[in-house]
Parts: sequence; C-alpha cells; structure tokens
Amino acid sequence: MSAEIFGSWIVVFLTLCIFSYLFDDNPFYKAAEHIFIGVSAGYWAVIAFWQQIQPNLFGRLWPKLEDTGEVSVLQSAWYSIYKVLNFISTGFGALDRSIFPEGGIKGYDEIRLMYLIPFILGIFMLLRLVPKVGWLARWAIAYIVGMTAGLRFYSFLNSDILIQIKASTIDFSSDWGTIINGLIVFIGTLTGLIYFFFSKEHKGSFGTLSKIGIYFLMIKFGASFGFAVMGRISLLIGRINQLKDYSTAEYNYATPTILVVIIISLAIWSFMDGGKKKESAA
Amino acid sequence: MFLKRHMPLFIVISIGLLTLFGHFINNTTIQNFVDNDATQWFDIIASFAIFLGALNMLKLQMLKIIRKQNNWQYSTLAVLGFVVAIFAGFFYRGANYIVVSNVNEINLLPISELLTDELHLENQNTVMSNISDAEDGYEIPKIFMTQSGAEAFMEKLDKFDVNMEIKSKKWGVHLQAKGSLFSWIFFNIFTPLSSTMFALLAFFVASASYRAFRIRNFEATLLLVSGIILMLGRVPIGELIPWWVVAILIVFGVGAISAPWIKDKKIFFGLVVGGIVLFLGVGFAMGWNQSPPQILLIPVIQDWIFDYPTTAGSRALMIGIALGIVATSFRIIVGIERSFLGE
Amino acid sequence: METLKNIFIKLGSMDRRIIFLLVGLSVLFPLLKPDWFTLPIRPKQHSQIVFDEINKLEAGSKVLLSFEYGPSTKPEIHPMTIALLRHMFVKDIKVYATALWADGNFMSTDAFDEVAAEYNKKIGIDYVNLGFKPGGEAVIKGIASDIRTLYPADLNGTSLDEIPMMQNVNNVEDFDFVFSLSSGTPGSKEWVQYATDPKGIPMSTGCTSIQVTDIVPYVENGQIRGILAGMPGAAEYEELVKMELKSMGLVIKPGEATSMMSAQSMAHVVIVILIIFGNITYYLTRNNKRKGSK
Amino acid sequence: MNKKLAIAVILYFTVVGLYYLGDGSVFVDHTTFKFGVVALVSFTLYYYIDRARSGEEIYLRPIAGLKAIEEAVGRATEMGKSVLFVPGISDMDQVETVSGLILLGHVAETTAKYEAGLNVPVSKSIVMEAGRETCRESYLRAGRPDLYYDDMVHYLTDDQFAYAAGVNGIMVREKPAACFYLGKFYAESLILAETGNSIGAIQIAGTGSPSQIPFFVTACDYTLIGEEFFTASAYLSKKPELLGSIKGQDIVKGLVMAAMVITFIFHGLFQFGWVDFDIVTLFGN
Repeated sequence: MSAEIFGSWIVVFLTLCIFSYLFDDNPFYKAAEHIFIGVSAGYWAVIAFWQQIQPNLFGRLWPKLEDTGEVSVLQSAWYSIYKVLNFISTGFGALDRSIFPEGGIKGYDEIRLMYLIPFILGIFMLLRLVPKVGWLARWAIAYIVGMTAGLRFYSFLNSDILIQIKASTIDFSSDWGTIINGLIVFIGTLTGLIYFFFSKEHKGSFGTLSKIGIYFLMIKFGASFGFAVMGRISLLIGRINQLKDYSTAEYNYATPTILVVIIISLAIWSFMDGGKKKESAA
Repeated sequence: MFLKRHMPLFIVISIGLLTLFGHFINNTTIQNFVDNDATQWFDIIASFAIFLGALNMLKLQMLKIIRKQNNWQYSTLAVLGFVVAIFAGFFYRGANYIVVSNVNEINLLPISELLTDELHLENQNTVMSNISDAEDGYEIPKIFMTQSGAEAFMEKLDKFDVNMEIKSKKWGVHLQAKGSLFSWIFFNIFTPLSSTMFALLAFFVASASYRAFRIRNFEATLLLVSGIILMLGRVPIGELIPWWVVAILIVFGVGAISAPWIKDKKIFFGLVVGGIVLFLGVGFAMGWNQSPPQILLIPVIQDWIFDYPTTAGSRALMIGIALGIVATSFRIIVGIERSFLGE
Repeated sequence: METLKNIFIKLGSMDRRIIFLLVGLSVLFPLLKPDWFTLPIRPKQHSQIVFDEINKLEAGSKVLLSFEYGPSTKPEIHPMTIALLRHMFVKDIKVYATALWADGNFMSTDAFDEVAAEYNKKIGIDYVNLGFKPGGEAVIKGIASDIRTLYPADLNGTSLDEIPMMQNVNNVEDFDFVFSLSSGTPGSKEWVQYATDPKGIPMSTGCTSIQVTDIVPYVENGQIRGILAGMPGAAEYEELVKMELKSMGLVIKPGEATSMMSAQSMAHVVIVILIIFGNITYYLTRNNKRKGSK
Repeated sequence: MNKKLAIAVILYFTVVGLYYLGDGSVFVDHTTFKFGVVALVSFTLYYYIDRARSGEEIYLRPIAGLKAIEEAVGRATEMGKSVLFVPGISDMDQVETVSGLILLGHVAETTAKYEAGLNVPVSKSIVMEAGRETCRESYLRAGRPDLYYDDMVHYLTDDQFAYAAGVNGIMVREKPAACFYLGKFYAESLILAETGNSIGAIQIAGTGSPSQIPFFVTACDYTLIGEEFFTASAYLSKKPELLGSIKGQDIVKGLVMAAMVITFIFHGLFQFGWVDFDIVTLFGN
C-alpha cells in the first residue's frame, strides 16, 4: 500500500501549497501552480484525444462493423486508410496497437463519412502552425461561431424567453398569500426588465420603475452571494476534512508533518525575503 | 482572397442559418445535424485545437527556461507535469489486472477470503459467487500500476494452483480504471490542486463580503440584508436566532430606510428606540417566546426571499441575458458582427 | 468612547489575512471538536418536497440518477447521493445511473460500492451504472430518444440486452423519475430543457449552492420538483431519511453532511459578524473621509 | 419610413403564412407559433438595423463601465504597467465568449493607441486563435501593427482552476494596472476579482453568467450586468447598424413584456371561465 501512502503525502503537500497562497505569493504556491498548469494541460489533451477524437471521430469513420461475410471493394479501400493510420500511429510498426484496434473501433455500427468535415476542419486548426496556410483555421472558427449563433438563438429564445413568459401566469384558485407573492414575482420581473432598456432615458416614472427593478436584482444578487458563501464554505470543510483524515498514524501523520515543514520554510523565506522588499501585498 | 476573407463569412452565415432554421425543417438528416452532429463537430474540432494550445504553453515555458527569465525554475515543473501526463495518457497505461481461471471448488473459500482481506472488499460472499460464476476467468478487482506489482500479487495466489494471466486494460479505458497511472495522477495531483483552488474561494468570499457589504445606499443595503438572511437562514443555526433579535433588526432596517426623510437626529433616535420598546412589549405580552409569529423567524423569511423576490430578479436577469444572446447571435448570423474573423 | 472608536477604526483596516485566519479557524474547530457544537437540523420545504416525491414512488419504480459532479464539488453533492441511494434502496426502487461529467464515473462507482453492500443490492438487478458519455446536451437528448444506441453497454462492458433490469427500458419515458445531481453545465437546466419537460417526466435536483438561484425559476414553475440546496440540503435529506428509516425500525450511521453542519454554521456566523463589524467601522470612518474605502 | 414598416409587416405575414401552409409537411408539425416568434424577432431587429443605416439618430443611455475602459488603459500607460484581459473559461460555443472577444478588439485598439502592454491569457485554444485574429486586426486599425505579437494572446490550460491559478500568478507577479474580465465565468470569477483587488488594479467586468455577477459587483470597480454586457460591443463600435440592433433589442424586450402581461391577463380570464381559450397552450413545450 505504499503507493497509497505516497499519494496521501502528495495530496497533503499540494493542498497546503495552494493554501499557503493565503499568506502571500511564495515558492510553494508557485511550484504548485506550475505543476497544476502543466499536468492539467496534459490531462485535458489526453482526455480530448481518448474521449473525443478516438471514439467519436475515428469511431464513426472506421467503426467495427458486424461481419456479414462480404466486404465491398470501396469498403476495403476505405479501411486500408485505417490500416495506414494504424501503421503510422504505432511508430511504423515499432509500438503496440493502441489508437486503432484490429478491424475498427467498437461503438457505432455504420460508417458516417459526414464526419470527414470536422476531421478536415480540425486539421485546418492545426495548420495554424504552418504560417503559409494558417488562415485556413478561420474556416474552423467560422463554423463554430456560426453554429453557436444559430443554436443559441433558438434555444435561448425558446427556453429562457418563451417558457418564462408562459411562467408569468398565476394560479388564481390558490390562497391570497400565494396570489400576492405571485404578483410580486410578476411585477419584479417586469420592472427588472425595464432596468435593461437602453434606448430610453431612465427618468420620471420610467426611472422609478427601473429603480424598483434594480432593487429586485440586488436582492437576487444578495441571495446568490449568500448561497455562494454557503457552497464555498462546504468545499473548504471538505478539504479540511481530508487533511484531517490524513493526519492519522495510518498515513504516518502526513498533515501535521508537512504543515510544520511548510510553516517553518515560509517563516524562513519571509524573513530572508522581507529585507528585500518592504511592500507586501495590501 | 475569396478563400481567406469571404469564405469564412459565408460559412458563418450559412451554418448560422442552417442551425437556426434546421429546427423547423421536417427532415431527419437536418434535424439530426442540428440536434447532435453540430455540437459533436464542435467538440471534435476543439479536441484537435487543444494540442495547439498545449504547444503554445510549452513553447512559452521553454522560452522562459532558455532565457532564464524570472521564476524560470518553476517553468521546468510545468513542462515536467505536462510530459508526465502525456506519458501516462499515450505511452504507459499502467493498468494491469489479473485474471484467475480454473479455480478448484475446494480453493474457492480460501481464495475469496484472501482476496477480501488483501483488497479490503466489502462482501466475501459476492466475491465467491463472482468467482464461481465467471465463465472466462475471474478478473481480480484491482489495477496494478506495474507489471512487477501484479506478479508480486500473483505469488500470493500461487499456492492454490490456479491459472493466472496478467492483462492490461484497453487503451482509452485505462484513463478511467481506478489504480492506473493516469488515474493516480488524477486523484493525487489534479484533484487536490483543483479542489483546493476551489476551496480558496471560501476565504475570498469572506474578505470580499467584509469589504463590500457596506450600507452605502439603499441598493447596497438590500444586497447585504438578503445576503445575510440567506447565510443565516440556510444553516441550522438560523433556527436558534430568537424572534426579538429579528424584531430589533426590522426596526433598524425601517429606520435606515426612513433616515433620509427625518432630519432631526433626536427625533430619529427617539422613534427607533420607541419602536423597539413597543415591538418587544407587544411580543412579551402576546407570549411570542413560546410561539413567535412566522414572519419573525429567519428560516421563514429566508424561504420567502428565496422563493419570490429572488425568482423575480433571476427571471428578469435571465430574460435580459437571453435577449442579449439572441440579438448578438442575430448580428453574427446576418454578418454585421465579425471582428473575431480578423476583418 | 473615543478610544473605543479608535480601536474599531484600527481593527477595520486589518489585513485580509486576519479574516482568512478567522474563517479557517471557524471551520477547523467544529471539525476537530464536533461534540462541542451540536445543532438540530430541521428540513426546509424544498427538501421535504424532494423527499415526498421519492417516498411516494412504489417498490420497483425506475429512477434515473444522473451524476454531474466530480471530486471538486464532492463535499456538497456526494452526501446527497449517499442519502438518496439509501432511501431508494430501502424502498426497493431500481436505480439507473448515468454521468454527464467524466469524473462522474468515479463518484457513481464510489457511491454504489458504499451503499449497495449495506442493503445487499446487486448490480444488474437492483441498480445499473451506465457510465459517462461525452456530449453534454446531446447525451440528454439521446437518453430522451433512445438509450440503446447511445449506450451499447454499461460501465463494466455488459451489453444492455444481458442486463435484466434494462428490459423494456428504451428512453427517458420508461422512467418514473429523473434525479439530477448537478454541479454545473451540463446539468439540471439541460435535463429540464431537453428531456423531462418535453416528455413530461417528473424530476428533482440536488445541486451546489451556487446554482440554486439560477435553478429556482424552474422550481417555482414546477418544472423541477423541489431542490436539495448544497450541503445543508444534503444534511436535511439525511435527516429525513434517518427519520423514515427509524419509523421502519432501521438504524443508519449519521450522514456525512449532518456532521459538518456545525462547521458550516460557525463559518456563516463568523462571516456575518465580520460584515456587521465592517459596517460599524465604515460608519465611524465615513465622516472622517468622504471618499469611502475601496 | 412608414412605407418600410408596412412592407416589413406584409412580408412578415406572408412568410409566416407560407410557413403555416407547410406546417406538418415541409416543416415540423405544430411549429408555426415558434417559427412566427423567431421570424418576429428577426424582422424587428432587422427593421431597426435598417432604419439606423438610413441615418436615424438613436439615443442610448450611458453605461458607466464602458467609459471607464479607456480611462483604465490610460492609467495603466501612465503607470508603465500592462493591461490584463481575461475572456472567461468557455470556448467559442458560448455567445458570451464571442461577445468578450469583440470587446477584446476594442480594448486592444485602445492599448495600441496608448502603447500599453496587453496580456491575454486564455483557456481554450480556439479562443486563442480567434483572439489573435481580433488583436492583430485592432492593432492594424490603430496603425500600430509593429506593437502586435502573437503571444500577447497565449494559452495556459483548459482546466478551470489551473487556469485561475495561472492568471492569479500573472496578476501577483506582473501587477497589471487594469484588469478586464469579459466573457463567460464560473467559480473562478471571485478568485480573479479578489486577487485583482488585492494588487490595486482597476477592474472592469462583464458577464452573462447570472451566478457570478454578484461577485463582480462586489469586487470590481465597474460591472456590465447581464444584457449590458452583450450590448457593450455595439455601444463601443458606434456603427449605426449595431446601434440600430440595440434599439431593435429594446423593442423585442417591450414585446416580451407585453406578451407577459397578455399571457397573465388571458390566463387569468381563462381560469375564471370568461375566456374559452387557454393562451398557455400556445407555448407548447
């Protein structure tokens, strides 16, 4: 179980490194920050490849088809590209098969040549590294922005406007309290929207209404803030709880040991560094 | 020139129109494209692009090291971290497992006992039934990062005279197999770093609220009051706040709102104190200590704020944002907003 | 009086590191000495609605449980998952798990490992874990229209046709209830928009505190039935499940969220006191300099 | 002017009428209402864009945060410090990010004019590419292509909190005098805003993420709230067609409010049994 204990020491060390930022920017935080950037960039690159490109792109272009006995010429020609790709990916036969398993990638049951388009656009993106044809990346960006605009136009109009208009009704068969509260929501929503009018001066009664709208927005912001406090504190509790778990003999007293080491080093560091610059963070 | 300048705009407009009106056209291919493929294509393009970004990051960190800029030592850690993650993702799976087959009936119990003990499993009976049910060998539920680790474990089972084989999780699956090198990095480096960064927010949220929650004007007061009531009303301690504290706070609140209209300070203080005395007097006389009215309970007030004014504010904000998004999308689709294409 | 005022003003300009320290201690103490601070937990209306919705499901009902959180928000959501699973397993409800976030897989396997053994529930018969599929909204749409093309097999690679409890389960309409354990996008909002609202399936959500005000319009409309809000919501649900089990003669160990409520309460109180304190110093210094502090 | 309006109205009803004929065959069943709404919004926006193009003056109320952009860049120049621009952690599939990049164009033009340094760390590669296109163009437009270099827009990492940690590091060590947070933000918003506050930078934020606005409001000097953020680029560009679209947006907002009131009243009447038609059924799901 040494991997686990080693792991727990790393966890505690990195956790405390990040917490040390609360004191000031310091070598521990800098180290943790850089490790974090490096590891996470690699992490997401790996995930992007194995969870998107391999299954969803290659898996659709060259799926493992059910063996029907007959294979058309076109199909075998298409799969010979697959074999070439495999040959390249294995370092020209030097490494084990990894990205392209024998016969195709499991998951989908038909070849979808339409996915050649994102494949090509993805490669255009990478062509940015070649100065002469780097402009091709614009095509990919253009696709993405166009898609975003079209999809969001419809989905926001539908779910965040139409459905909310529909929700502005009140059930008049309920008790007075509910009806009054419903009216408050109705008026609050309308006045809140008035605040967002841009092409009209907020003066007179229009200004008063927009003021009331701001009040509703402020209550919402306050509530969000309160909830945020709640959530962040919960997460802190979670972290401290893990540190507490790792402070037992089972983990060779990881937390107290590392805590003391970091505090002492920080004290020495700030003592040595303190002479150099007097302007500490305000 | 056409391909460089006009083609992108053409793509934006045509894809924009297609994804917008595709919702309405009665054609499965188009519907499928709008519902699924369009975003999947984006995911694929974005996945290719990640490598572009990673190279840029590496380049800048390397330059820092080569030029010995400030803090260059730390940049080596970034490069190293990146290399290790890539290594675990593409070159070294570290996801070995052992398959046991040909288990004799007599050995079933001792083997499952040993496995339950060694691997801290919950239920010995499930292990036993799993071993006897397995048709092409039982997969021991543990991932070994190294080949030698697996071999060492096999030695423990040697005495039972069973067939054992070391296998490796498939490429791609190894990322999620708990115990592989990649998942070790995820749990022991990535997770503590990101959840601690997240937890730092607890401190920042405290210092931000200390600094910013000031009664500067009426708006700020509303922000503060609704924030505080939420904070107190959501947790168990909110139940313990007695009604008279709330009553006094309400009087203060009314006082704060009416302060601008009452010029004379003496009258103002008189009114506030009088209000408090009146409120408390009525309260004690009515026996509110036993059953205070709902409106003086923090959790009830909190629920009301959360259910009604907050909903109103959220809805107005939501509709406003949606309108902004719709209008921006429209400007993009008709091609009058295009600076991101470098025009 | 003047000295008191000066003390306040001096303290008012305190280094933010002192605030950090106070907040840290307010969390640390109750965790180290839990016996010193015990508080009663009283469930709020929205938690009660969630509980009632689950409680009124009959034995054998099918519930889709979607995991949309990872290790970074585990403290808030995971206790809900555990309490929910306990509740559903005790009531013999069949649980179908999916994940919209990649890390959700770790969370779901953790939760099932812990709770299934307690109630002697078997994979494939009482619960199934379909695992993560990338695609966000597209996955929700896929579950809404056809699960089998999206998920040929479950997380362990068992084909869906071989799983007894997957019989006659083809899309979201075959479920009696959907529960989203959500910590961001894609999450509860997408479930409402793309699956439960169009198909008319009841759903509830347990989400991180920060999301609550964004989701509350849907809750008010009845598109989502009740909401478990953050760690306190989890604690309330734990309490409700504990009472329910007690009435059935079962005893469970106290939930994780419940044990942390005192730390949570302390921290909130400390922050509120800080805010009040800040306002006193603000009031005192306001007359001195009209600029106001930044 | 009224002739144009009349043409637009006739055209609108023709289009929707044609659609109604195709409802269920060429078009998806029972979608005429939704199509009508999409078309109405589009026509309204286009009508006002067109009016603005033909030279109509449009009043826009001032937004404090926008005026402050130039001021902040100016201050950074005076202090000899750089300007930090954070376009959020989302990719280009969010309209917020696109809006943020359009604003980056304006900020970059200002930094080019003032010769202030600009630092744009991003967390998505596509945003990096689009950001570079935007900045290059802005520096060209400001007549200072010599000051532009690709790595002013640089990638850190895709991960939310690693990115936040990295930007934090940049802030603490380089101490920019002005920080802009314009885009889609999640939990990292407060990490950035608090750190920015602690180094004493002028901070201007804008986002469409409802749950993050309160943090920006409390920790930043200026915040563009919700819809304000999306209109900011049009404000700054001063191009008539973009300004016209804001006017159109306001009219759509008015229509939304009117629709709310009508729905409210008619649904009430329906409940009391005074009207047979339940208006809510129109909206479908």
